[in-house]
Amino acid sequence: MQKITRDQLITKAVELLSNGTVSAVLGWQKGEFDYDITPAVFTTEEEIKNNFVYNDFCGANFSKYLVAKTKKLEGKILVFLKPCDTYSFNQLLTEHRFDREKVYAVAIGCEGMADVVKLKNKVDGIISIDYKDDAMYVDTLYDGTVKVDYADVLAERCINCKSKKCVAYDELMGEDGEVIDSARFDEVARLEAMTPDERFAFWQNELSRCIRCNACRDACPACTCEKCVFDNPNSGVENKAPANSFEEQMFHIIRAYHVAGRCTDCGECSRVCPQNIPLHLLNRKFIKDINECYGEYQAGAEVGSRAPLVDYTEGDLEPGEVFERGDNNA
Amino acid sequence: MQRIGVFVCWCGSNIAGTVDVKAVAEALKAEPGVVYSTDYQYMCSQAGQNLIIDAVKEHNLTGLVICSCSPRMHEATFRKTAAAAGLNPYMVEIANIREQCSWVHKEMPVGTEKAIILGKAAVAKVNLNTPLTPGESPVTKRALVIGGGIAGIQTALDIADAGFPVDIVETKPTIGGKMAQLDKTFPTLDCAACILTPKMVDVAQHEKIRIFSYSEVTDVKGFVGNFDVTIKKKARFVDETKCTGCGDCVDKCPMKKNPNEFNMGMDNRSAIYIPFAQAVPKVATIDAGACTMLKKGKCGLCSKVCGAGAIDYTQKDEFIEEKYGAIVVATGFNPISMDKFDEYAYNQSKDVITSLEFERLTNAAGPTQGKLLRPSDGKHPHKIVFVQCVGSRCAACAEKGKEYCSKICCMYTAKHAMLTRDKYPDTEVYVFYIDVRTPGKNFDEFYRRAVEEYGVNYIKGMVGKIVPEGDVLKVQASDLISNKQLHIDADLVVLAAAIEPDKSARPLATMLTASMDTNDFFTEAHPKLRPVESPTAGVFLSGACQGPKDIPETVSQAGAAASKVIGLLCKDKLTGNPCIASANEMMCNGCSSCERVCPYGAITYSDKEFRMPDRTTQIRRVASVNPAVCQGCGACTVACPSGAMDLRGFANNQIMAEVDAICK
Amino acid sequence: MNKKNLREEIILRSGVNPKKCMKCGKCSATCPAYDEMEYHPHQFVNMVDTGDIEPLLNSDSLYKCLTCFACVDRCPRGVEPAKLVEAVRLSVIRKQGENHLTANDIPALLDDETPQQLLVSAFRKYTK
Amino acid sequence: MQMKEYKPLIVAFCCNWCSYAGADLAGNNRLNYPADVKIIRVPCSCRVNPMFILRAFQRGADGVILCGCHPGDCHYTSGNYYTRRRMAMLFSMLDYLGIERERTRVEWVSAAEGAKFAATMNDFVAQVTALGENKRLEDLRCKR
Repeated sequence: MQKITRDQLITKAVELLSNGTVSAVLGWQKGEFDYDITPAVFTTEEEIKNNFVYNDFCGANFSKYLVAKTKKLEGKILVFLKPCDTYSFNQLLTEHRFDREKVYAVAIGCEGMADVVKLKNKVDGIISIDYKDDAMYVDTLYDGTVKVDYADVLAERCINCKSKKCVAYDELMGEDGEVIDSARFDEVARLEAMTPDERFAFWQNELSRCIRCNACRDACPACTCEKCVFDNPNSGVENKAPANSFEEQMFHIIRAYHVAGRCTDCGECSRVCPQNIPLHLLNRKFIKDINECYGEYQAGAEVGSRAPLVDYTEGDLEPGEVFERGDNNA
Repeated sequence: MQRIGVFVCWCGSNIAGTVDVKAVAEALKAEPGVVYSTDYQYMCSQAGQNLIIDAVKEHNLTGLVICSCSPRMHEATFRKTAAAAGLNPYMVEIANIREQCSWVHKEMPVGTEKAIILGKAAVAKVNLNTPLTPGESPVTKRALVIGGGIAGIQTALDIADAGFPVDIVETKPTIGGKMAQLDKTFPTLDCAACILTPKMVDVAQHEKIRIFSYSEVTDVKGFVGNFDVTIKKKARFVDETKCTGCGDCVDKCPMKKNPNEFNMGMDNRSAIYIPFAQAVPKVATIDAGACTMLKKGKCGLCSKVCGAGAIDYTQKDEFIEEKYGAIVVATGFNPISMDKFDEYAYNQSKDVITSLEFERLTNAAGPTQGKLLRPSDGKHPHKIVFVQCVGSRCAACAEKGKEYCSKICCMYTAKHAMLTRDKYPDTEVYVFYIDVRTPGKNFDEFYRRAVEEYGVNYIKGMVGKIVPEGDVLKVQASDLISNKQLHIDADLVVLAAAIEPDKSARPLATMLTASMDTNDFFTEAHPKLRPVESPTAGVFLSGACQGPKDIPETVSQAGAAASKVIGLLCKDKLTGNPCIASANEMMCNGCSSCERVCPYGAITYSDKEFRMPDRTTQIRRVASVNPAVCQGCGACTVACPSGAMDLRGFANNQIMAEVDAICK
Repeated sequence: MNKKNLREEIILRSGVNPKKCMKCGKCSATCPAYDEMEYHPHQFVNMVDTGDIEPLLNSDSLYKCLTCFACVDRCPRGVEPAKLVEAVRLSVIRKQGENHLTANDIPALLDDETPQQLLVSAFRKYTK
Repeated sequence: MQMKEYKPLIVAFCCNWCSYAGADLAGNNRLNYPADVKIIRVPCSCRVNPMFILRAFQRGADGVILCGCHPGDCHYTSGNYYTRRRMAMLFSMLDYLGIERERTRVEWVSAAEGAKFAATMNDFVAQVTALGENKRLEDLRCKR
């Protein structure tokens, strides 16, 4: 259950829109189903009042949308950012991906978002959801109303939330939190401790499900290239659809590598994956390696920081030594 | 589609001995784009080049693949050939089938198979080559010489005589280097000072030469023709422009007990000092670690006696920034430390000395005014043992000695032995040697004279240990020819210590991005054909910083380096390497990743307006590369997430094509 | 054992590469037992290298070497002559079936003070 | 039928200034190493995009080795420092996916180290030969 309510956000959006601070509002609207929330741009008070929604399924990270939207727009756009979104926001600013002057950012405290897959695993035939203080009450086709605890459907990325601190905003709604000493690397460490054969089997099982829908790339706030290498016939790795099994593999390695040092660990890739591949485990591996090899680094914690892969020290460890380090951990 | 010609060189039997060149030419005929393929004995010969030119004309070739020796050897040659045939020189690719194929593989089928694959990779690359035109950059017509020994002096004089301004940076208070410390020089026995000091005066008086003594280079930026160098002039607490070098301050200074570096610590100097009488610049320097005025604020005598008012206790290190077109490294050498050679008792007895100390002992300006006296008791030694190869040719322990031959020791030891016998015929002189190495004009004759005319005892064998006992040194050695172990009671032992590059060379090499070998000698661009150039363009090597050298060799290398520098400075513009990075603005995200990794600061960003497909305009921040500054490393191409940054001549798709051709 | 095999075996057993020798004679210069020896350290290296090992096998020099390792320490090329001397020595005293004593003879000769460890290492050294 | 002796396919990226020259020196000194090694010349080790390495594996390479100047000796001052980080991260990721870590290597070889170049290649070829064909990268997805 979110402490900030839909009504509060609508009031804020309408206020900023009507006093001319912003000319558009980036927000959420209902999709086909109650749990199926879609990002939308609102430009009138009426649209907002009719369609704007905010609930536990509003997990989408809006930072990325600013890249395209600020270019097209006259005036400012209002964006609502959850704490993890603020990191992406900063990272994009570091990379000069949008004009800060054209954005009015409102940071909102977050209680953690729900994972629709977890919910669907619990209940079938969801008609609508009522968000009460104690739990969500799901009206279903077959079993009547089912009570579901928020904790039981909390998304993985929110269970392992790295920070409830909002690192960028023009205005803050709700309470600012702290950076959390999370257990987000435990799963990576568990994989590292496996034998290579076990790891291989694990990833073979996961990646085999990939259908190359590109959702991970399209949702990722670090993937904002003007032209993606996978779409560029001159890049040498262009493949919009996989021609063979290996290219699948290439896609995920290259994508993870491209965002290494820039990924804020917002978890959008795993959220949007229709095949539920734990893609965040690839990104977290890079983050964990970077933290251990080159010192703690959180992309997006501040604007203008130097990403670890465009930096060096003379005493860096040798490529052959990353394994020894891993072995010690194991 | 390209029309590619493939030319397979036999290189006599160098390639044809292990690679079936005809089969290679035949196999490559089938590759896409290839319209002509042939083989020839020596492609690099005039006849071979003519063959290429004719083929280009006859078959309308647009690209060339030469299967031959390393591109490091003849890429430039074949690019010129292409230009002569009317092609863009960068439409040539070399498949290295000699150094990386025929010379490392023994069996014909293996070598042939690999040569074909290497050829295929080159063909795949040429298919994607585009004509490239080099950019131009201006040349700053001033040279920097780092090191003021005989190498630096000669280089500076030669460059300056050609009319270009030269700056010499020397860490010591005076130029002159090791040669200034020597007594006589082999094989003619000229007095070192008599031939060096006039040159030092020439340097001082040359209107084109500036001397930064007591200074060091702290930063080097830029590239050939355009180096930006920061020089630190260390505070010497004496105003160089006022000091007349009269020496009154030196006489009056009460702090007289400081080891005199110039005399290898065998006597003392005062805290304010002029290293030696002919020093250039002849200016006093205060040793800040020894001066009580600087340490405790008490004394100030030198300031009081200085008629010129040159003493300035408040002087600070000064940083000078200057632009240079070329840099010559002449950092020279030092004898290695004898601390690890316990067997020779260097640290136990004052009468075990190094050869450089011996030079000072026999030098008329040295601590004994040229009289050969034992450092311990000032008595005349009657039995002297010289030990050769101390620390040279020592492969057993890298911390102790050097694996290489120090080259100069055989000759100077012969000189020392001869001069000793000449001045003091009552002295017995023994030289223990492993080999006597005397290649050089009049060198062997010189050594033989020492033996035949002067009666020096040359003994084939090494000294095993030296034990000081009473006032003699018990020397135990082997005489391999007579198969005996010798025991000699010597009065003085002289160790021919190995030489090593100056310690300043390593950090300097890093600043210059010039490469070094494992012994910290600078690497030359080519060991035979480009011996005075560093692989880093615009950086030249002079003297012992490149390898052990005697004076005649050093001077000739100094002159050679100077002529290379003059050749560079004569040019008004340099044509750059066209294989540089460039950004595709349509794909650039403006993320600054490339800017952060560029070691040359060649990348800048600006906002540009773009017309979009939907007829709107967009302002985007995009990267651009300064072609005069970019050196073509390619760091930016990998840092770029979108692949907007690419490297001409080594483009993403070209390297991918090579990978594909090899992995096919 | 033929000449070549003996050379190989000594080189293998000692781990010494006599080709590294640059014939400077520092080993012999430093040797404290030089005057006692018929063949001196530098000669050992050279004779093993040339395969002229027979005279060494029959020479007392083998037992005059103190194994003080001065030559090993001082050799500028890391040849380690003392190890070579030891290897030649072993090829004399370690001949199969030519033990001076059999194991059964030992108990009678023991005195109570002899450390066990010495016996074990003696067996290790003198039998094959 | 006789089994054909397994010969691995090794792609070696060598920087122009040090390692490529080191490879040339190995040739000058006639120091043998297996013909399985095919060298691609790049201006600097930092020119090597991880995509090139993946591409080589994709096209059937059994091992990829990247050679550059020793850290601190880069012709371009800092190129190999970036290489060092990039490859450390890439190799760690490949290992994380269960791909044999012995198939990739970075080695610093100077222009003076012809012997080291040959020795490195001999060692790397032996190491990759022992692993056999590169199957894992190909197979990672396809077993259901």
